[in-house]
Amino acid sequence: MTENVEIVKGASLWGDAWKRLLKNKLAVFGLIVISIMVIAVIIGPAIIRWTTGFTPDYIPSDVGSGELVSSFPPSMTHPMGTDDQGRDLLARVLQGGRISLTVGIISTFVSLLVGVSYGAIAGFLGGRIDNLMMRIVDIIYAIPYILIVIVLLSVFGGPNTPNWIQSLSETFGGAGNQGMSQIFLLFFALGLVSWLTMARVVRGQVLSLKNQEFVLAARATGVSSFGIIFRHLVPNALGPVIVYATLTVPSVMLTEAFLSFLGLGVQAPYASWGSLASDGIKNISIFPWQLIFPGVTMALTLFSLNFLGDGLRDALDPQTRKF
Amino acid sequence: MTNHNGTILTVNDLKTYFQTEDGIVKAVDGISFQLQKGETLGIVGESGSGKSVTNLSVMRLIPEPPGKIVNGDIIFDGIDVRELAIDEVRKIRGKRMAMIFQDPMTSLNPFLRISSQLMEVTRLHLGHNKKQAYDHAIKMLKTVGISDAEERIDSYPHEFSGGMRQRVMIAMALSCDPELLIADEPTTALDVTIQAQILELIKDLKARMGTSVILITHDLGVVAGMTEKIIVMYAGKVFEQAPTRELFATPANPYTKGLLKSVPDPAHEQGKELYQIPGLPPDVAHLPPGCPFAERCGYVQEICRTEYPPFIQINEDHHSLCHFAREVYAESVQERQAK
Amino acid sequence: MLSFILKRLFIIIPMALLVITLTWALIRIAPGSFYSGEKQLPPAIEENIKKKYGLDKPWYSQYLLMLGNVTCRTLAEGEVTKNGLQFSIGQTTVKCFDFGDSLKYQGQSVNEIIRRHLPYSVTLGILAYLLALVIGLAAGIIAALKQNSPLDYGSMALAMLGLSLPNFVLGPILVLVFALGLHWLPPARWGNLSNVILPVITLAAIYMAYIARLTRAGMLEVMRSDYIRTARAKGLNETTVLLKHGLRGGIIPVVSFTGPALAGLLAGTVVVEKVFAIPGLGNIFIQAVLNRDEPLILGIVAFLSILIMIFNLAVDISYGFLDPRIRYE
Amino acid sequence: MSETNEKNIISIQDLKVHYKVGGGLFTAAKYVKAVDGVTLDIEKGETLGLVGESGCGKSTLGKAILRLTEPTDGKVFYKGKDLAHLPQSAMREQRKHLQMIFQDPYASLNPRMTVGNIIGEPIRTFGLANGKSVESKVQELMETVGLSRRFVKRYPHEFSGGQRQRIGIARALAVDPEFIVADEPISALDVSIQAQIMNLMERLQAEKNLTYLFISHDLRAVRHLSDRVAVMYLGRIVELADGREVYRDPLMPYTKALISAVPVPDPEIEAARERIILTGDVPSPINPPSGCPFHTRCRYAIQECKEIVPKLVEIKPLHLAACIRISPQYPHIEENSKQGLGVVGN
Repeated sequence: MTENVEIVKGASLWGDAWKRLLKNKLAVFGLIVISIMVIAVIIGPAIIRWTTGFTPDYIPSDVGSGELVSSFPPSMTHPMGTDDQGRDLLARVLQGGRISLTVGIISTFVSLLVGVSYGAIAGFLGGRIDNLMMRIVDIIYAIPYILIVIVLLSVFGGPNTPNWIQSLSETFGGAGNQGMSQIFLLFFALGLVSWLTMARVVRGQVLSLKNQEFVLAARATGVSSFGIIFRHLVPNALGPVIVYATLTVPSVMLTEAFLSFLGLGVQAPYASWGSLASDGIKNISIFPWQLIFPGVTMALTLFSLNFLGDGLRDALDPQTRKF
Repeated sequence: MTNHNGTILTVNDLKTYFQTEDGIVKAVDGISFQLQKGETLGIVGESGSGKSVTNLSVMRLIPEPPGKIVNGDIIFDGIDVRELAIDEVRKIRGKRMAMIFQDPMTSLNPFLRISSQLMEVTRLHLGHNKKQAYDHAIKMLKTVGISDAEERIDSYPHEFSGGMRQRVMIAMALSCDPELLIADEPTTALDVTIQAQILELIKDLKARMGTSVILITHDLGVVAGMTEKIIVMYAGKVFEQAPTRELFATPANPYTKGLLKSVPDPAHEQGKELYQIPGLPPDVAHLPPGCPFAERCGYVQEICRTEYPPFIQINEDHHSLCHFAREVYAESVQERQAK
Repeated sequence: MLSFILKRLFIIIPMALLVITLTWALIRIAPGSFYSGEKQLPPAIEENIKKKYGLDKPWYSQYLLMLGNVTCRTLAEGEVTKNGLQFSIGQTTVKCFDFGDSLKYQGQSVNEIIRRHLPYSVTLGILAYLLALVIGLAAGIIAALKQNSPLDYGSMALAMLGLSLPNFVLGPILVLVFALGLHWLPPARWGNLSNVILPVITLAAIYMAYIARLTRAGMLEVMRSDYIRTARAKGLNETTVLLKHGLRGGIIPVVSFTGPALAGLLAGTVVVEKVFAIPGLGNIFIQAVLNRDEPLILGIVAFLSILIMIFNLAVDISYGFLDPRIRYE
Repeated sequence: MSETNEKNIISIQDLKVHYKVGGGLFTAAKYVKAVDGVTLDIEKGETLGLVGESGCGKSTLGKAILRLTEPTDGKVFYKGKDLAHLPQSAMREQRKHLQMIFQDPYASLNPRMTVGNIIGEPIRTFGLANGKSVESKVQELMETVGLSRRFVKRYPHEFSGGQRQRIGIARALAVDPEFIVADEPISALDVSIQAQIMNLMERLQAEKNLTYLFISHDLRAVRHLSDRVAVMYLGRIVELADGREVYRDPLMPYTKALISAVPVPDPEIEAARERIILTGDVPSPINPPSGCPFHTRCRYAIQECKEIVPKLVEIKPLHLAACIRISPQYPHIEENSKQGLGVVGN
């Protein structure tokens, strides 16, 4: 054999999983919907502003504040109708999507960063340290996590907002922007509790992986603990982690909606899908479009995310590989 | 040695295929054999050769989909099992033909007591009431050599060792005094000393009850002392079929010859290189057009790669799937005489 | 088994104390306090309030006092208290589990408030979980049995919808259809059985969906195992195979889901209580948090966390009954 | 039996591995005595076979030698250094010389790494080569074990069991070790592949002057590959001798039963021979029997067997066994019961 041999490229398990995912029609549907949704909320508000001049918090001058009913049903100018104040609902739904999706993404990011490392360290070290670390998680678990978020939001919200969140929100939303700092607080509070389950999932994975022979083999060939965690354990735990992450997004979005419903989440003039839907509920029998459009948009997104997560689970699960 | 008082099972040109991501896998592709009453048949083959699928097909236990019996007859004591409605098959399963599986650790239900798992068979098939079934279960456990059966019958499987669990499996299979017992790798998961116990037990029970047995294994040593005739399978096909003594003495197939030679012989001196069959078992989803063994065969000729080999009859009950079966046989006979 | 239960019950005590401590710390760390609200109080009045509630003492003695009240402490000579559990050992009187009076609802003790409002939430929660269990299990088993059939896809799509529809949207829609539209059921408030139906369905929807999916996945997993093949080889019919041999192993994931589900149910009742105007503990808690009603927050958090820990213990014990392999470990 | 003996590459002295199971606030801890006092020398260049049934501690012993399981007690000398008491960092340095081949070719390869990375990892870890030369060394190793170098970028799941085992062997060879523990390297493979792997191991031993500890429950394979054979039962070595000798004249009743239990692929022999069928199961290592661990299943057991823990002593030249009924060390065991063993045995 010569030195210049033709190297056969291998199909990695990720590549295989991707192929299987593409065969799953529902998962592909989910993937497409999510992609469209992400693109829409990124460029949508700018397009609407450019074509119609509407912004999510813009109250047109032709609807005076004195009028009792100022909500218009869907029409050519307002495809989703308007809200109580006469604001264009499409613009608000798109704007709300930015916040709802960001909440989901940030919390997932936190849970990936904190949860994965916390769980991997606990699982790898094992013994007393593992026991201690997991008891801490248990204790935080013991308080229903929604309660922690509520306490955090109400106790640290309003005038009590910590300075660093204040300054963070001012960087993004301009000076003295109270609504924006509430949103950042929401991000922070949700992120703070969203890693707990991820930590458990990863720890469980690492516990079962670290007794596998390939980890023993790595030790036998002299690989350091650092190398074992990052070259052997984490890449093999990534399957469940990715699946879990895609399922965290819908659950966190639901939590945000729930908090907005309680009046603890996003507040006017800002909007999220949750806050829009909960505003819509108040007038459900008179102005049903106020609930239907944000509600359907949110449900469709969650639906797609759930399907995508499910499809990923199937694609990454070796069980489905056998005939 | 064999009591030729009738045929219990006839399998004729059985084909069982599986639909997979890779395309159709012909797990069993045309196997035929006959089993006489009281006889023991050994089916030998490596993993994926189709030996287990053959017997799951006989029991109609192939998961469908993805599997399907696409061709062939399975005649059990005059009944065409393949044509039978599934409810009728259930009346035969566990009663007239029973099965023992490879892994006694996973084949017993971990959530149910041994007693309950034993009793449900006789209550279903023999119409026992609770008391009868319980007494029968104790009797069966004693038959398979569990001496303190009365105390242990209400245990859960995890409280038993592997060997004991396999005994329970055998007791369960023999509860209704079946005419046919299929033992699918019954000792592969067990230690050698326990394997010897279980094999001895099967031999003994067979002698006492006159059951016909199909013994599936990958270990040629296991079938040597247990069976009257042997089928060697490779890539879903029958490669060789012969009475046990004849197959070991004068194999007529290069694959069988290779298998026999590659087992280390303790009597030989250490250090001598072992005979090895080169290459790898074929991917059953993508079989070559000719002989599936051609790539690994020492006797290979051009014809083997292009033409599917014939199933050549050497003598009355000796068949071999090979273009050169007669030549290989003649060579074996010579070697035998040289010894 | 008994030692396991005792051990776990024993662990609940320090864990509950830790939860209480964390909650207390969280409230105290936050800037401001319950009396400050929006406006600045005159210093003299603030002094008085601080004295009345013992806020002028150093933080650790406040903490220890709180801890003593919440757990057990001996009463001083002549001290009378109306709350908590009291009993005498010889000369000394011991008082336990006293969370004090609510700051918002003047004159009402925390224990009394919890006692009054808890039954609503618990009734809702238990009914909803039972409903979710019955329908979820049935749907999951049927879907697993008829894998890849329209029945399977249909029930799983419905389950997915249940996971995607926020309950504060589902609730009003149900009210709109069944109460305001069809007039079959009352739209809100607590009363007889017909009042309970809509809130219970609203609360149960998401758990139904979870349970159905977990059951289906668990059953499919179990039905692949070797002992199911053994059961079939015995000639048992499919129903017996499924229910006698498959179900026990198949529903273990559902049992482990019960712990997190209960925590979620308690939070979920907040929404349902609000939508259907039911005077449960959920809304009291939200109000308490918004008002920074420290005794009430501590009382409810302590109570709920202990409840959840006991439920989790019950779940672990029931594992043992489901799976004999766990029992002896 | 001293650490300075030039002949021995590994010298094990009274090695014990006890695991704790259970034990908490209310339950007493139990100990699994997986390896319970093993003393053994492995000579340079030889293959020492280690046989025994599952749970007898043979794998644990192999792992304890390489410190993949922490020994509870005892010493393991390699070139004068006691591996059992080396600090972790120093032990990692020694792994250059001491390697392992694993049982399960499916579980022992990281499914997320390419073959090139799996074989290259130890080379990079010890800095034995860098950059391009790692790659060429990997390809060289692949060819050594009979794999095409074209597959260097493939993932383990694209290979069959036998090929995977070759990858595992290449990984072990990557650091040019002197001593390899082969832990059941063929038991997960198909019959026709077992011979291939055994031949490969023998060839590599000759080419690279390797020393093997070959662990297996397959007596035929052990006999074929090994110069000397050690038989293990419940954490102890009960017989040790030249491979041929163990087969021709097993001294221990257990070894006799073990040899007799192995089925021979020859119907004539099978029909003719009388098997020794052991009754009962291997006792639990949590609660091993008193005295000789084998006495519960031994047909020659006498009262003293329940009381005296037999030592492994030389019965014949270079043939050691642990049985009071044949050992000269126990003169108070009556003479006729000693002879009885030779007569009754097959």
